[in-house]
Amino acid sequence: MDYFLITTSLLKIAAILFLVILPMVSYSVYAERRVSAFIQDRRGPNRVGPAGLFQPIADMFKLLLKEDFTPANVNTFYYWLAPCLAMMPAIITIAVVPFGSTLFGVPMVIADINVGILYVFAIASLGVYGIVLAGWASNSKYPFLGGVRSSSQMISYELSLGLAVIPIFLLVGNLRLTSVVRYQIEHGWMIAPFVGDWLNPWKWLLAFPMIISFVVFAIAIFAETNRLPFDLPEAEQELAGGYHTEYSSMKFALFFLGEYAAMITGSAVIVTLFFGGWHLPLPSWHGGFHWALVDGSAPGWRGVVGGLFNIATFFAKVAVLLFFFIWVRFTLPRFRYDQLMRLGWLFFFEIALVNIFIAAIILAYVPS
Amino acid sequence: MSPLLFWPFALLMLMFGVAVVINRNPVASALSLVVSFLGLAALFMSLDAYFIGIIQVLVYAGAVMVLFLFIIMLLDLRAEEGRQVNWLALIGGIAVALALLAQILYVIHNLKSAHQAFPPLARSTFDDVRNVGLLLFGSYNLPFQIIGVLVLVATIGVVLLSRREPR
Amino acid sequence: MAVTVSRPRLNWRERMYLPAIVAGLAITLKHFKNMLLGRTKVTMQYPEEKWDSHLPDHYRGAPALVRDSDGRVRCVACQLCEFICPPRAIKIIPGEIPSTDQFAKVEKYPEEFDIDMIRCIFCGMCEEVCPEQAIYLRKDYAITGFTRADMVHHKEKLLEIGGVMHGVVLKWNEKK
Amino acid sequence: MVTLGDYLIVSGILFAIGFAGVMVRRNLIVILMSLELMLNAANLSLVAFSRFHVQPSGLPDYNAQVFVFFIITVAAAEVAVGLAILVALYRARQTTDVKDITSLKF
Repeated sequence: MDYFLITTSLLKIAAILFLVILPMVSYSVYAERRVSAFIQDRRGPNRVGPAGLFQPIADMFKLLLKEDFTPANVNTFYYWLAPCLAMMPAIITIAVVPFGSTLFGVPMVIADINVGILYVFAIASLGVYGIVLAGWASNSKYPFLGGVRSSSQMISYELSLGLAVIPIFLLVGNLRLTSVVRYQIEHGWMIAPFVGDWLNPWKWLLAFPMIISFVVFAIAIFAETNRLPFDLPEAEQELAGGYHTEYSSMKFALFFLGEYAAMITGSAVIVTLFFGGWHLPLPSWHGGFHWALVDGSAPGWRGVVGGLFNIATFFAKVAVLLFFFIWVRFTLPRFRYDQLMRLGWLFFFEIALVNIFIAAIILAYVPS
Repeated sequence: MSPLLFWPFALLMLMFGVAVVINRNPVASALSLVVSFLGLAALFMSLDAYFIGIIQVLVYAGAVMVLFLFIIMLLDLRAEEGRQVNWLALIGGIAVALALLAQILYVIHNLKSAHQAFPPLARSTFDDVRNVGLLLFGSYNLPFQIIGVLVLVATIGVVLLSRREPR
Repeated sequence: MAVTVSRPRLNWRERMYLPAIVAGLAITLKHFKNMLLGRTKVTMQYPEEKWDSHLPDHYRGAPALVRDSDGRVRCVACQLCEFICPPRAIKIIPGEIPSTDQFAKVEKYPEEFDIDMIRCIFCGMCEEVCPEQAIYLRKDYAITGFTRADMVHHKEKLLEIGGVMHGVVLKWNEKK
Repeated sequence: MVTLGDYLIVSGILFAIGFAGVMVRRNLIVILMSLELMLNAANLSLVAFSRFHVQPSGLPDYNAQVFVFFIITVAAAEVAVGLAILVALYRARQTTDVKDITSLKF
């Protein structure tokens, strides 16, 4: 067996999980509270530590020390299983997303498989089980409604989610996410191709279906992660919290954090597909203007700094998208359930389909 | 294709397959089927069929079984209460299944190539999405389009079937 | 009579909803930006900033007993406040002032004067009913304690909160 | 060492389990699930044969995998139609038990 591969993979998993994803999950909760407060002219949590920065730690202790209560007449086994199922898929999706170029010659992606985007969809579609099971096992009306709503919503929006990315793979010709990033480094980001021969009108023409793709994909991600305006499964005002009404303590926290983990992986996939992944071109004036590529392939410490810079770039982009998620949540009202379904089936599904044809026609008939 | 990966996943799949049949609660059956499908997807991947394995998870575990769960919840099917067990039918059914299994095993045992190991592949990684796709849109173009029509017909059929009669 | 409100007919630009969504996002972003730049006036940050200097004169905080300028307790234990108190938060045990005392003109004084601050509703009835102007609702509003017993204000505590109230008080006046 | 026979045996056992489920169970929804098990048993043996018949180019025989793809598609359509029939039956009879669905006409 290839021990080097196994060791580096385990190191990458541990580093990405414990140094990046879990802190990011807990701090996105803080960011949510803080940003929402700012949008609503409040201060938000600002007591624990400077500017409330230790709030997630306090939250963690609070949730851990709360009484873990199992209501009577629940289906105990599934009641315990559901929170785990809610958290897991969100985290293991990140395995195929390239979050950096290379560091010490090791590619910064945990598993570079040739069915990358399909893996993302497959695992993301398993996320619904946690919610459905929680709703069913709670043996209570509101969670049940939340679970049923969630299952039909997820199936409906997976269609537009899957169809929206097809133009990208028509262009790249490969389902590997690293190829998508490499393509974008050479030809410019999907929705803003300013790198390479950026005066080429063909590329800007192609950016048009890509922007449609991006809009549909982003909205479908909103629906898949149960974020407002699509948070029907957990609508507080009508379902009293939906599928996690009956949960308390750390089990509730797992649902809560699972939603944020799904948000982070969703943002990471959007960044990889549409915003060039870890790629950030720097302007350079060595013999005329051009974009310089920073990556970890340079020898010595410059490579290390470049690799770290790429990782930082990637997560900075993810953070910007997370801010966008929060910003949208505190702007738009919730849809009615029939509106949500109609939007998914009669609007985004069709847009994504037509978009595929537009991209295919441009690729086939417009000379590059 | 190491036995270390094959046997655990095969046993997992078979165990949960049995659980599908013997569980009284339809939700438990459906969830066992999901685990069984995940084990099957792992077996596909151990056979270097990554595309099929992922499609298996995506279609079966991600969509079909969610549909099953949705219907079970929609109809609010509870666990069957212990009705009068028809022992004759039960034993008969199991006996027929066992006879079928015996036949299958006999055929496999007499198959010469069944005792050979899998030949090695040319490369360790290859783009099987591309290869399957080329075949699908090349030699199997007509069946592929017929499948498309079939799915369309099924969609229309489902819409007609699930429409409430106007009274 | 029921009135049917007809739905507004939207033109195609309104039916797209995108301009409205973008406008909404712009509004929330404006609020976020103003808050970030410190332009938004926010609520008082309580433990650091306090109400004390902003409290109006008619504010009704914790009830308290007052002394006069000679240091005498004004309360004569007439128990009117105990009777009037709607939640029955006040408990008074009157005591007799011995005739040898310097201030023997007044017969009674409160031996015990407890106000249960868990029950008190800050209605101000006691203040209104007091014939001797001995009980006032002061401006204390942060009344805390770890136990129920802590939340009962005894006489000493009430006098400490109340402080000294100047002015002529009738009952000590020898001529009356 | 795992041989082709091992995969085929596992596939056969899975098929028998699904078959037994169809024969023994009376709940229509479980019968549908057992049908899925049988279809997947067929898929497993197809993929095993695909990997066993390595082409001269050194790749697996993808014809079988295309078959599996078709089977999965047809099965998905079958499930959709089957569940729709089940919902229609449930609306008419309030049951999913095959014992209670004995009349030819609704």
